[in-house]
Amino acid sequence: MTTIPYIDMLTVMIVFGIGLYTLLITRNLIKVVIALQILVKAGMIALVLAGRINGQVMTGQSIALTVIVADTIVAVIALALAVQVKKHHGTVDLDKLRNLKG
Amino acid sequence: MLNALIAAGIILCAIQAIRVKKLIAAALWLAGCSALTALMLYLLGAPEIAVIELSVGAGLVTVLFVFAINIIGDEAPVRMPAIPPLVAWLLVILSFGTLAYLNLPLLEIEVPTLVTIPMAASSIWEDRALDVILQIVLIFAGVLGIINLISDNSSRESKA
Amino acid sequence: MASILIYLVIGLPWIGALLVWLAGDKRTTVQHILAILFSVASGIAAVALLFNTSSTTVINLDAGGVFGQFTFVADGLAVFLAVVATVIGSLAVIFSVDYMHGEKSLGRYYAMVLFFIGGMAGLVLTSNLLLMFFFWEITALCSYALIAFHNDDPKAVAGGIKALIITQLGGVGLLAGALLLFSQTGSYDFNRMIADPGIIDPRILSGMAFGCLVAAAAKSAQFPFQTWLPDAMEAPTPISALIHAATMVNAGVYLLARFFPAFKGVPGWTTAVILVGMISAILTAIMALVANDLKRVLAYSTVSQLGYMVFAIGCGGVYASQFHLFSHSIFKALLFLAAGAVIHSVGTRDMRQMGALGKQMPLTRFVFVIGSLALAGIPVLNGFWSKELVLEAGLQHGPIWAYAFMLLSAGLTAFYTFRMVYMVFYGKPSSEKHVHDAQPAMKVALIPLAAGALLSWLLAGPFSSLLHNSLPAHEIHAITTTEVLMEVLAAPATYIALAVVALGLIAWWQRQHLGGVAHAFRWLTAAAENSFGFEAVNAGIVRLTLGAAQKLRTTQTGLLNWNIAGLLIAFIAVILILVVRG
Amino acid sequence: MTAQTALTLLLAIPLGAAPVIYLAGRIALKTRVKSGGASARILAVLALLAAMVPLYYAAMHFTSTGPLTLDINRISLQMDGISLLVALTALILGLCVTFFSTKYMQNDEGEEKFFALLMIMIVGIIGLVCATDLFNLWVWFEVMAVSSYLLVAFYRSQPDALEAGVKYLVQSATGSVFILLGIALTFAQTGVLNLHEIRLAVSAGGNSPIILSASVLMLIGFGVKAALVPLHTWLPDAHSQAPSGISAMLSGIVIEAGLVALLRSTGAVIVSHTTWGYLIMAFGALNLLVGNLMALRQTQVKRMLAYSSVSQMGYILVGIGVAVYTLQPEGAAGGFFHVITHSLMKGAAFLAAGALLYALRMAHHNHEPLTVSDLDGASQRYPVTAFFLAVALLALGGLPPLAGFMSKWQIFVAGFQSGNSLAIALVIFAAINSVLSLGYYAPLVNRMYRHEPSDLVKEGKPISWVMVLPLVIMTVAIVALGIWPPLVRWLTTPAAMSLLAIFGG
Repeated sequence: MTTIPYIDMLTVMIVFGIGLYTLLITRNLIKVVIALQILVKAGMIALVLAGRINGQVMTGQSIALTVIVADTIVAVIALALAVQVKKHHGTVDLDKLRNLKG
Repeated sequence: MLNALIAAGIILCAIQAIRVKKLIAAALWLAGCSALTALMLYLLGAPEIAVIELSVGAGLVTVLFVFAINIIGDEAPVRMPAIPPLVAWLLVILSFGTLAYLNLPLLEIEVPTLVTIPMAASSIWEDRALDVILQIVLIFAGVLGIINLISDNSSRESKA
Repeated sequence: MASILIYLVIGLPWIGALLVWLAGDKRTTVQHILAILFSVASGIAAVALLFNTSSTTVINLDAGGVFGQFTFVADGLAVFLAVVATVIGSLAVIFSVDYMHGEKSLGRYYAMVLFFIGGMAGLVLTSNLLLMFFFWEITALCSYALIAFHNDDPKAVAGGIKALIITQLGGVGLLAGALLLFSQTGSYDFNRMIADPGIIDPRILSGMAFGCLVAAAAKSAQFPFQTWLPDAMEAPTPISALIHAATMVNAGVYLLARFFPAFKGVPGWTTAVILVGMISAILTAIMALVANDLKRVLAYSTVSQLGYMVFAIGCGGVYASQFHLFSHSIFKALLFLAAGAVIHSVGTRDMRQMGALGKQMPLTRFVFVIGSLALAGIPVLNGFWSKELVLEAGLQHGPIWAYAFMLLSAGLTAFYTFRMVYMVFYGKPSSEKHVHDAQPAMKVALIPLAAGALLSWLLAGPFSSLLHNSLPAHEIHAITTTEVLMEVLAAPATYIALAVVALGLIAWWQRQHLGGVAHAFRWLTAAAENSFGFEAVNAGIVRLTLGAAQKLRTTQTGLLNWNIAGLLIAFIAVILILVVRG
Repeated sequence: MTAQTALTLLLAIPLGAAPVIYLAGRIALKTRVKSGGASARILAVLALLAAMVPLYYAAMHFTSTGPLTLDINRISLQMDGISLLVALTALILGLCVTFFSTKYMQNDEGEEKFFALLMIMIVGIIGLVCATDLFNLWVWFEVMAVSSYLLVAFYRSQPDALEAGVKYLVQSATGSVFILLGIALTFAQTGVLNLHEIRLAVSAGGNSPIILSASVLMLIGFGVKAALVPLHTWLPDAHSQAPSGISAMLSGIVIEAGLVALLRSTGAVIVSHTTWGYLIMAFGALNLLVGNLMALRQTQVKRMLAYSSVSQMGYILVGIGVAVYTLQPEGAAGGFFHVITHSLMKGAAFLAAGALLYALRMAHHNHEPLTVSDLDGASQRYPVTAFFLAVALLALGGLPPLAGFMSKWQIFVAGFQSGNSLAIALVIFAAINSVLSLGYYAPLVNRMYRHEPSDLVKEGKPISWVMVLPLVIMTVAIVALGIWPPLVRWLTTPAAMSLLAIFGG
């Protein structure tokens, strides 16, 4: 079982990187929300893995549950905001969503 | 071996979720990513959380995404990314290169084999009861906000 | 007794400020009366304090912790300046009754003036450097608010903000001084340091000394911070008289005089002080030669005269500098108030549009001429005695080249003073407008000041014993008035100076025949009209800051992706720093 | 009242009030269409007033016996100096804001949701500063964040408010994932989540790269909320677009709560406090410079105030950085004093600007931002509000004897006493920045005292006493703290001690 940290830790890092790259590169608000979800997946795996590494699986699990709840709510709010943005700006393109600057 | 496969699957799904042009497809790839994550969590010895992730992450969230995308509609994909991809690559590689490098020692830790899988419920309710209470608060706050965000604006004008 | 009087001197104007403000702008008569009452009462308290001077701490409030003990000392230097602030303050308030008649938001005006008077008294009476800094800032704030009093006028607003920012920048020097004092001695009481400068590390002491010099130069509009004072002339004229001639600008000189015993041993400090005073005196005297705005001429001459005081301190003549400060407060307040009466009745500050006003305003002309003679250093007015003392100190203890420059500016002073008097009161009339002489309340303020300019030198003896008795560290000798007079009259410096002054007068008389000389110095007058480039430097700094601010705004792209990029950049930077440092 | 009951009630009263406020508002709306929000408003004010009682008892317990702990199974909440200070500030500011908003939000649809969310935000802040468990800290942080996302985007029909909300949410959510990863790494390395136990484990384990990366992750994650430059980019948008009461809350206490979370979490995992002190001071310098320069050219009042929050955060960071570096309490006491004064000054500034915005624009159903030139001659029509705004601005500019100067002074003294030449240079830099900030505060004050009012001012609606009362309270506090700073020493000294305890001093 010693290979678990290798693979899982690597997954966490790569998935995190993918999520951040998306946040930097995408111009679509929905994609941004998807990227946030991907980031959270990485965080969740990392937390459960951490619990597993030091033998406290239960703590890791209960933490991950809270994370799921919290980030689902954030995702839902983000989506609701995106819907409103579409309604009032007519687009979800981030490049058009920059009235506030300077 | 199974671990490696699942890991590859998660990464593939994540890449696909950001690469595909159609938003609906992206949401579905995200669901796939979520499902595989659930599987990985199961293998890590967290079956309850895997089930919840499957139902919430792969199920509920995907449904919401589909809903939202339906309302918003697919926009024509824009070719020009907002900031130069080279800069983006550089930033990501630099940040996570250093992070991964710093965390190399983590890989040498021996992970104990799981003998029995204890029931999560006791731990969740007894040890971290405060977190659970706060989940309710979070849900309440979220619901309030969403009601406010999606409720129709027209009533305001009539009142004013 | 002294403690009650100190509370009264500082507290009465502040209470008055509050009451005037509460009275509201609809009851202007009440506002006038309240303002006069409280300022005069405070003046009386200050005069009473003259008979209760001592060098010991009379009030001690414990603010605790890093705020130290709020201490007040009523020594000679402090009380004398408090008297100047409150008495001239009362006269300015009385003058304002006519001058500000019918102005809008009178409440704001009087409240700020009274707040200033209290603040200025506090500034000189406290012996806690932190508290001094508070009062220092209060006076700056009031000065700013009053310069920008007519704040529909963009020039007034700009002048106010300029004054505020420059004096605040100087304030950083005082702040650093206070912080250094506290971190060295654990207390803000500077009297301990003055009594024994050895308790402070010499390097720290040198930091404090130069910090205080920066603060003093900014407050007293000395080189290289002199640019704010001419622009501050947008203030109502009683304010120019009170704040920008007689009181607040003296705070810098006061600071240097106060700390002289502690800092005189710091290498290079006295030379720096002499240089600052000398350059200010000569540069602004030249600028006064070419200015056409009556108040600006007076402002330049204020900077120049303050330069004399700073110079005197650099030469060790604390008594001379304070005595000149005393004379200057009187004659310059007189000049400003008289100029205010002229401006009030003519409606312009441009001297080219005045001329031959003397016939219509005999009283104003009379007092203005007295003030001018004092400014020019003509015997036997108060300015003569004090300026001679300054020059004598310069000749005895200062470098000879500095003395030469000071002499030259004494000549220039005589020149521009007569030019000013001539342009305003004599010569050809340039407008047909009917003008009226000073109004009753204005007269009430002008006449005592004129009397003061004529006679205040008689107080030279009591003044020296006042300083001598309560300022042991300053080593000021108590001498009688006669001794002072004899000393001045016996000194060769006096006759040299008088000769130079006479030369200045002759130059003015013969100005038509000096065309060639004027032509030769054309470049100098051109440079003087451009204020020797200091305005350009100021403007450059402002433009640079604003330009940087404008450039920086592009970093706030408003694009979410860049915001996230900022997050990553910070992450990389911090992690690299930590990895490198280990 | 025992300590435990007091702490429980302190959290439970506003928390329980939230659904009640919402339901009462809805029911009233269903039955009496006109005054839907009235019951919600009154309940919100009452709930916060009621929460003052347990806070009073908690403070009594704290001053007599020291930190009080509330155990909920394995997680415990602890009220130490920092939490007492922040909780008190949050409640007072919250009360002022709630009272102010009863008028400001009147007739806005969704008023009951506004007040319910505000209650949750306040609870989130109090819980956040009391948390002793690393993960629990994150959950409280999310509670505060989620409620604030929605409050920022409360004017959902305003495109700009939505834009601000989106940016705030995405940046903050990204930050919170950073924190999660940091927590995971810490947990993997130490096997415990209690902050104190983590600290013990870390100091026993020495300098581990994993812990180092965890500390940076948490610094960046919480730093987003604490508006460290360059993570501050959400702040000017969110603070300027939120309803004014919320702007006051965000500037006055939310970013400071973020800072407390940052200090608590990183304090447990860092090894070298000197490096960390330098780092915090460096962020302080950046915040000062960027915040001031950016504010200099702003034309919108609320946006300018938002940037000034960035620079004011710099002073707090300088104070705390010095304390972390030297492990001496003075700097932290100054920093926490500035937390209090900043919440009063910036709260008053935002509320006064909000009152003017309401009178000049919103009462005319106009949601355009208030620009600097709109305030020309505001003192003619609104002498009281303009005066309070002027006092708040001058206090922010650091003019004695107002509160802002006193807290800055305490920070400066600590910097000089540290004897470190870098810290001394930083203090001088901060003092010069303070002067620079007058370059944007003073013109605004000037404009309000012009003789010729702008057209907008002439047509302005009167300002209700409900909006003025909180301003009176805050202004009195600003002046009182300026004249007699020792008034809050009983709060700042224990807070500084608690900070040193966090960093192992």
